[in-house]
Amino acid sequence: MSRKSYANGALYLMLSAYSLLTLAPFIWAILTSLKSPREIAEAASVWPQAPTLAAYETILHGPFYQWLWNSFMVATAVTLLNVLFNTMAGYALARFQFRGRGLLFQALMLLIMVPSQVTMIPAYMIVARLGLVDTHLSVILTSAASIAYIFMMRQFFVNFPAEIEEAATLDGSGPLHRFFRIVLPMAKPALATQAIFVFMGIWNEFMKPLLFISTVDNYLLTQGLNAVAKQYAKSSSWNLIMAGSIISILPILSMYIALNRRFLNINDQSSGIK
Amino acid sequence: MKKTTGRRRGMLQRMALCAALALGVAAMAHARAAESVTVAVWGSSPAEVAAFDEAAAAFTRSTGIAVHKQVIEDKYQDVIKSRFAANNPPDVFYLDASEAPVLIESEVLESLELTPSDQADFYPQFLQAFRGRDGKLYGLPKDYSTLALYLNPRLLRQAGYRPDDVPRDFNGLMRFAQTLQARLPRGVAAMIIDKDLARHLAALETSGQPLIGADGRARFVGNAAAYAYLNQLVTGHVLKYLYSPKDDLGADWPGAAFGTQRTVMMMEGNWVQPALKHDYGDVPFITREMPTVNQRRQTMAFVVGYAVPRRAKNKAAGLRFARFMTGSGMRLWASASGTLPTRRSVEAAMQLRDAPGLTAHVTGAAYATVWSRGIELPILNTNFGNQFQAAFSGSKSLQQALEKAEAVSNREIERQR
Amino acid sequence: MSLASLARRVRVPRGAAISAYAFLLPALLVVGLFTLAPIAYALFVSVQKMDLVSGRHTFVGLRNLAYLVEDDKFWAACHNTLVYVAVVVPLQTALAMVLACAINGKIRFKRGYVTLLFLPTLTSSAAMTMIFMWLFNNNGLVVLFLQERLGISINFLGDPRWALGIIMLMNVFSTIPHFMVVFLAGLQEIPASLYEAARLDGAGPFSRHWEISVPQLMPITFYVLTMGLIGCFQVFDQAFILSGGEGGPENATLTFTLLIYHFAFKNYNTMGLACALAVVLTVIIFCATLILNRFVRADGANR
Amino acid sequence: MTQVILRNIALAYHGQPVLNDINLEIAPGEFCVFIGPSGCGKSSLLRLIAGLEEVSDGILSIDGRTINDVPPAERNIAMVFQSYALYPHMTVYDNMAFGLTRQKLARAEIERRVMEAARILQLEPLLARKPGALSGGQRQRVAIGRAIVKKPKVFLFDEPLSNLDASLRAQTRLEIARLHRELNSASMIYVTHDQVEAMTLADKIVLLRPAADAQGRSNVAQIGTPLELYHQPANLFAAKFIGTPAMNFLNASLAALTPDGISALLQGRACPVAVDGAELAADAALTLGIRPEHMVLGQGGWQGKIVHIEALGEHSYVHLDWADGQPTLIAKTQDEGLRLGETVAFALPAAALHAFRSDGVALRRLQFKPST
Repeated sequence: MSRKSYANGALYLMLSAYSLLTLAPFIWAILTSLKSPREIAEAASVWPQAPTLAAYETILHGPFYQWLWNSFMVATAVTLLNVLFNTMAGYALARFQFRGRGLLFQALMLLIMVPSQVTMIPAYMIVARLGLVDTHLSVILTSAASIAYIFMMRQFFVNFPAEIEEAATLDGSGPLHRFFRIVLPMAKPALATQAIFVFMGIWNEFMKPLLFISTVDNYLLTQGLNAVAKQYAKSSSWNLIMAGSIISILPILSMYIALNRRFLNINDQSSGIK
Repeated sequence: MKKTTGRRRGMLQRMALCAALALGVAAMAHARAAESVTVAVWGSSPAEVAAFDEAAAAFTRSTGIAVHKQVIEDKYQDVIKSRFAANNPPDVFYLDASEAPVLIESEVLESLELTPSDQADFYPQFLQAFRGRDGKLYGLPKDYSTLALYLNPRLLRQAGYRPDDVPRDFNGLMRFAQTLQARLPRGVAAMIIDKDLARHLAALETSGQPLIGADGRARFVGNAAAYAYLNQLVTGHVLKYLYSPKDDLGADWPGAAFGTQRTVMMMEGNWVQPALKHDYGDVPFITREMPTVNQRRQTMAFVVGYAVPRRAKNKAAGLRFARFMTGSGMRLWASASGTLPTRRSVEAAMQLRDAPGLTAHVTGAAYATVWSRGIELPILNTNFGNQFQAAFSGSKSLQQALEKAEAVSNREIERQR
Repeated sequence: MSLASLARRVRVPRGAAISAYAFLLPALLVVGLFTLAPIAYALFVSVQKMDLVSGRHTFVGLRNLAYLVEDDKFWAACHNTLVYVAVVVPLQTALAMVLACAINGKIRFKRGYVTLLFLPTLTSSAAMTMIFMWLFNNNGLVVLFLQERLGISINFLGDPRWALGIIMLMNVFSTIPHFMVVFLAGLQEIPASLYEAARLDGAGPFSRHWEISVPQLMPITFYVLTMGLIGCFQVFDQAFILSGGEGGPENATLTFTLLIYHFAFKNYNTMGLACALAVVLTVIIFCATLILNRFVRADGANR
Repeated sequence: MTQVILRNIALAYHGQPVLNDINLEIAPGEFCVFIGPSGCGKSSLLRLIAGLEEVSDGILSIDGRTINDVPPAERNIAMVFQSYALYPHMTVYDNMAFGLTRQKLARAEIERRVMEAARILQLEPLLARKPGALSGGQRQRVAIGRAIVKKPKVFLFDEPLSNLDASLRAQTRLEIARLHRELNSASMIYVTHDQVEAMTLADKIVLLRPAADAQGRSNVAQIGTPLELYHQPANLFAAKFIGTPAMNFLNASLAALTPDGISALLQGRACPVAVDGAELAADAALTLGIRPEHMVLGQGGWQGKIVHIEALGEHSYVHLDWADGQPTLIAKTQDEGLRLGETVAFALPAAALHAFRSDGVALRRLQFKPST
């Protein structure tokens, strides 16, 4: 028993130590959000001497709920579109045999290698020409599909057991039926992973709302919180920034906890390390 | 029978109501489109937001033009440039004097003229900052900030000095800072220094020899007075009586270092006062004019104006808004927002010269150097900052840093033409 | 990339091409309009001398490239970025896989660990940057600790040699959870019977992962390495925040994308240079992924 | 020679009992088959012997050595999985050699063993291929090959044929039987739900029933040779399970004991049954059983109306309704002249009948052809 428990002990130790390490910034952010700007500047102690909810009060008033609703709507729309489009594209690239598939895949890969600093302005030009500026549609459409996650889904489908699908093909099920009835239900871990990352990506998106949206009521959450935090031009009030980041983390965290059961189906025959 | 007609009549009424409503909405939308102006502003403090809305309301009342405000809360310059690139600019927008030359050179701004009397009312160098190389005016300065010397009388007294002991000239101030540092507790700086060129350009050009030539090329080397000034800053850092707020005190902006009383002196703009009052109300401060360099009075002015894009959709409304806010509306804006007015008449009317804490800033306006120097400024600023930081943190000699800064800047300027 | 020669997975008749493109259509539409078109525009601009604001441009051909090669900032950015990629990509991939394999085993509080380990990705980069600045500034925790205990004083933020290191640390720290979750999802696809067969064959916990998890995860590892490469070659936020967008002490934290940003937004009339540099960066990343594909095959080891 | 002994083995998943009080001995070289309906724990028992499941209670030993806590690799056993569990990224050769490399054998020895197993299973041409490029049957043989090379004392098979099509299944069944003869020293434990495999392969059959049905008693329904289970099912469960189509059952009660068995009261008439009714109570309720193939049609004292005929070529199964309150009887016959709806006579030979007490336990049969 000793050799096994020793290995397990070391494993738990490593995991717990690393977890605490990753928890540190999060806790630190919470503590800072409870401090007054003065206390933050003095940086006397990590623990807030005079904890105050001033930062949260400043943030949680007025247009905050409007921003939260805007962000929630846009993020949900983008996530649904992304999960559907990316998974379909990834599936096609992994499982269908057609001329030019390799070329198309390499072309897509090439596109994500171009840095966004130069593509952001032309993208804005297109959005402006479509008359979508200052609408949520601009953010939704420009992020409705993402090559990174098409790529991820393709990689998941490459190793997908073909037997089940082949059996379905023999039963005469068409590609659509096969995709929705057989493939999707079995690809739950990958879908959950994608949904979380897409949602989080658009939720924390900074550049697109900044460029496309300019009326305060249409702001997305990150934009709004950033505006509140940078009220005094030269000094960024870190308590507001931290309070804002904590508040914007909560929705993603709750979604993550709900979904992480998916990509971690903790069943008995999950691979044992004993 | 009765019931059906009743229901039918109810339906008719509802249809009529809808029609009326639809008409009303259309009319209102139509009205809005008749005369409106889109103003792009950057994120600002609640006081400034309220002041802007108040002034905008006054504008609408007097002209009937509705004001639609676009707030760009971050990376303002980048977003404005993207708007221009996409040919979707606002009707009128905030323009920082240092960014003006680039937009003027791109010929995307509408030129606007002032009557001679108006021209005389503005500080001349503020107007000059918005003039193109063709001499035309492309922006109307709306407010400004200047640098001043901030002292913490309490810390001074604890170190056994009185505010009057602080020398007025730069060299004297440096020597004073050195002796003061010896008497200060550990972790408290005599003075904090910001390494940006934007803070020191005026001081570097007091010898009359420009640091940035008329042709926009860098002349960092071969300027003995400038070298002497910068060398004092470097030795101050090496001998640890001049601190960098970020690297040495971990303060993410100078105001925080002053507010937490970890420095006795600092050279800052008046923008620091609202934050000091708001977050560090109990910390006393006295403002003094910037120290003289080579016996010449010097300070930097950071000017912001209104500009109107040449291809704005409602250009006329934009121009009227700009003229209103820098004309009859300036008094309302300056007093409500707490910023310094660029018209001397408004300044006098508000007796700003003897307002507490602002005297040094306002008197400095007369001889201030505006932080704006042609389209080459971004290159000069980045390269100077990059190299001077190395000299300041001691990993390179000042002479080497200046030579490298000049060489790199000039090559990049050449390439830009 | 030699992806073109994919073995036949699903023996489906010619109709596949139609349904394949039907599946691909929505994504291709969005990508075409909002990614391909802007890139085409950027390609066009990369051979012009252009002022972003007014849109005025004149054809200069490859002179932009010539300027870039002469510019020592280009080489500084090149050096910084390559060092950055060489350190961060392998580190984050290895750590993410180790963590995923550790968590995927039969351990208690599994969901607790996964949630805890996921937090850095959720914490906004602003918060992360501030914490690192607070830890590593000259008056911060780490510096004081080093000075008092070991007597060495390092000016992390100011010293060119260290500044890049801080950004690397921050990047690895915040991207590991992202890739860990991807590996976790990948591990779920591996049938448990493989591990049982290996246990019967006498493979210990480490060799079980080395012999089964690693080979079976190859397509996912290819994804993580490729995205890691692209992410690190395009590193921008951390460098921008930590150095205030100036590229840090003596160009020590100047990266390609920061230089592109300067050309695109800061300087006058240099949008062409920004796009030219963007093209150069894309080619570099493409070559890197070509080399990567020699060692880690995109389609896994099962064929 | 290997002796596998299970004493009072119990296994529970999160408190739910799966196996309860299993006592079993597998003699060296014996081919033992675990059979039973799904959910009866037969695979769990196999995995328990393999070490993939932890014993909740009881002693598991091979050659007298208790191996409850011995890791799977050191139990000198080899297992063929239902899904084959071949390493998809390794070639056939590497798959078979993997176990041996773990045991740090010399390269030459590994190669010798792998080539020998490949010869036995005709895998030589496939050694360089990867599992993905093999057919179901070929993968099955590689899985067996992987087990053979380790020269284990005990082979474990977990429903190895269930993924194969019918013809391949028959062919592989013969190969496994041949393998067992060739490696006569190693004993084999084989799990299946297919009776044909059990009857054809097994030296000894262990019939299991779900722990829930066993109400706290051992879920081993019966242990015995194929013919013993066929001719002398120990209880109703065994009788119902063994034989396709299943045994017919008739509700009756004890009339009297007779010198060569008992006389049962069936629908009011006497029916002789050649079973030992010694300790039966007077007119105890009985369930009689007869296999369709033992029914005699066309003659005999009983009558039944034909309600369904299943013609299977050389024989057919006739379904008879013969008395209300009694289940339909199925009889196997070569006679092709029978028509639906006809009433036909049938006989219930005493020697062919089985009898079960009300608690399901079978009575000892006096005449049946004992397995040779």
